[in-house]
Amino acid sequence: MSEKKIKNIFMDGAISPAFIADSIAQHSTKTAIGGHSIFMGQVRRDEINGKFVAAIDYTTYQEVALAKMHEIREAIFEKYPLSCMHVHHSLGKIKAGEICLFVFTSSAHRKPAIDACNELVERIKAELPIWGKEIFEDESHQWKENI
Amino acid sequence: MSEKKIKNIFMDGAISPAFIADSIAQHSTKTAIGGHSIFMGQVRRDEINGKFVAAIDYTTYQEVALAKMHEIREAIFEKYPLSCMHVHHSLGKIKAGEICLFVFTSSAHRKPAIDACNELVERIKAELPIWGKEIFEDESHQWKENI
Amino acid sequence: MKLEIISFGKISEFITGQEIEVSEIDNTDQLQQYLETSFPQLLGMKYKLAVNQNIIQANQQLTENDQVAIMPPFSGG
Amino acid sequence: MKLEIISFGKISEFITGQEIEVSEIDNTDQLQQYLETSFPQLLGMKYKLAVNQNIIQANQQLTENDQVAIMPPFSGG
Repeated sequence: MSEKKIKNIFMDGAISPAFIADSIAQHSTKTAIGGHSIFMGQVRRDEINGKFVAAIDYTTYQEVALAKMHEIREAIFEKYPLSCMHVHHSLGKIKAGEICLFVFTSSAHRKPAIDACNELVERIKAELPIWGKEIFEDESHQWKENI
Repeated sequence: MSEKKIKNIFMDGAISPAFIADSIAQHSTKTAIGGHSIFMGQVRRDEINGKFVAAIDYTTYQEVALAKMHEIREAIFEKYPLSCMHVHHSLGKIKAGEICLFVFTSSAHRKPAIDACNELVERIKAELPIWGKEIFEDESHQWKENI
Repeated sequence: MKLEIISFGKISEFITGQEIEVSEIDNTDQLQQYLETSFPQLLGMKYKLAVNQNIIQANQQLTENDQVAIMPPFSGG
Repeated sequence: MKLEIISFGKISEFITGQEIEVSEIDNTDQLQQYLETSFPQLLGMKYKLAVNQNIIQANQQLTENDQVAIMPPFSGG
């Protein structure tokens, strides 16, 4: 692992549109950027056996998740000519309709930003020790499984 | 062409982060959505023969662009199971660092939103009659060419 | 035959919107030759034509009062 | 040998964080057998182990005071 500081991608609660706008606005001084790609995960009000998901409660094994995210970040920066990369994931109870994942990449030309964003989303879902507990409207729950 | 109303994708001036945040926030009531994909084009301060691009002045053949965009929109909705699709393109003088293109797709699962967003960006750049005049800091200009 | 010519982008810098009166021109291939003779800057440039707001991919008949747009390569986004 | 066990997600509902004292266990394969005997709910579940915050891919030696995490399939994003 390099000497670069490990960033904390986790935040308590939902990721607000205002937070995302702020993050976008901060790139207007980076005038070498020509394309930004963003992925956002939003909690679905899925119906499972007649019950609706009201929220997902996210927990993580934080030390392991952050070390793994650091490794992914370095691999992606190595692979693509990116200007910027930002990843944020919610912890705690995120209500249906709220945003729980925000991945944001930027590059001079569009292709690296788009490809890096897609690869980041796949790796985050597959490799980070994060668990989502789907909480139904009647307070019962089941554990989410990524497909 | 179907009976659906032709939307105007054009707006005068840059696309603000606040506008983007607003657009994101409007999807929190659409609780069947699980993934959002966004692409944003930003004006680069390119250096060309020792001069820096200060802005791009965008013009369009509006009737043809909107009819073509309508056709693209219908083709993409046909091809991918999307919940939403939003496209906005700036006209007029957009300064380096400002956002001139905003493409936003949403679907229940991530893949269709991501694929549709990418395909939209490619088709918008290749098929819409829009022209960008790169204005240098000394007020001279050259016409942009998409690569 | 009377035609309305409009132009965009780089081409609008040397062909301004105008009505032209032409004889012995029936289709877009002939019009293209006429334009390249009148505006030699077009030679060697890539451009497309639209007739009455439809981008054409092949030669097409022209009729009185058609509006023909001359469009250089697109560069949106 | 003393080991610290921590667990996550669905597995944390039936295995709580605890210190265990085991004998005749030298590696993670043996620990896994021990856990599946003690907590039969693990049988048939997919899970991974991490030893001292390193996710392991193959059998690994254990030493005194190791911390072992039991993790069900990830479901972030």
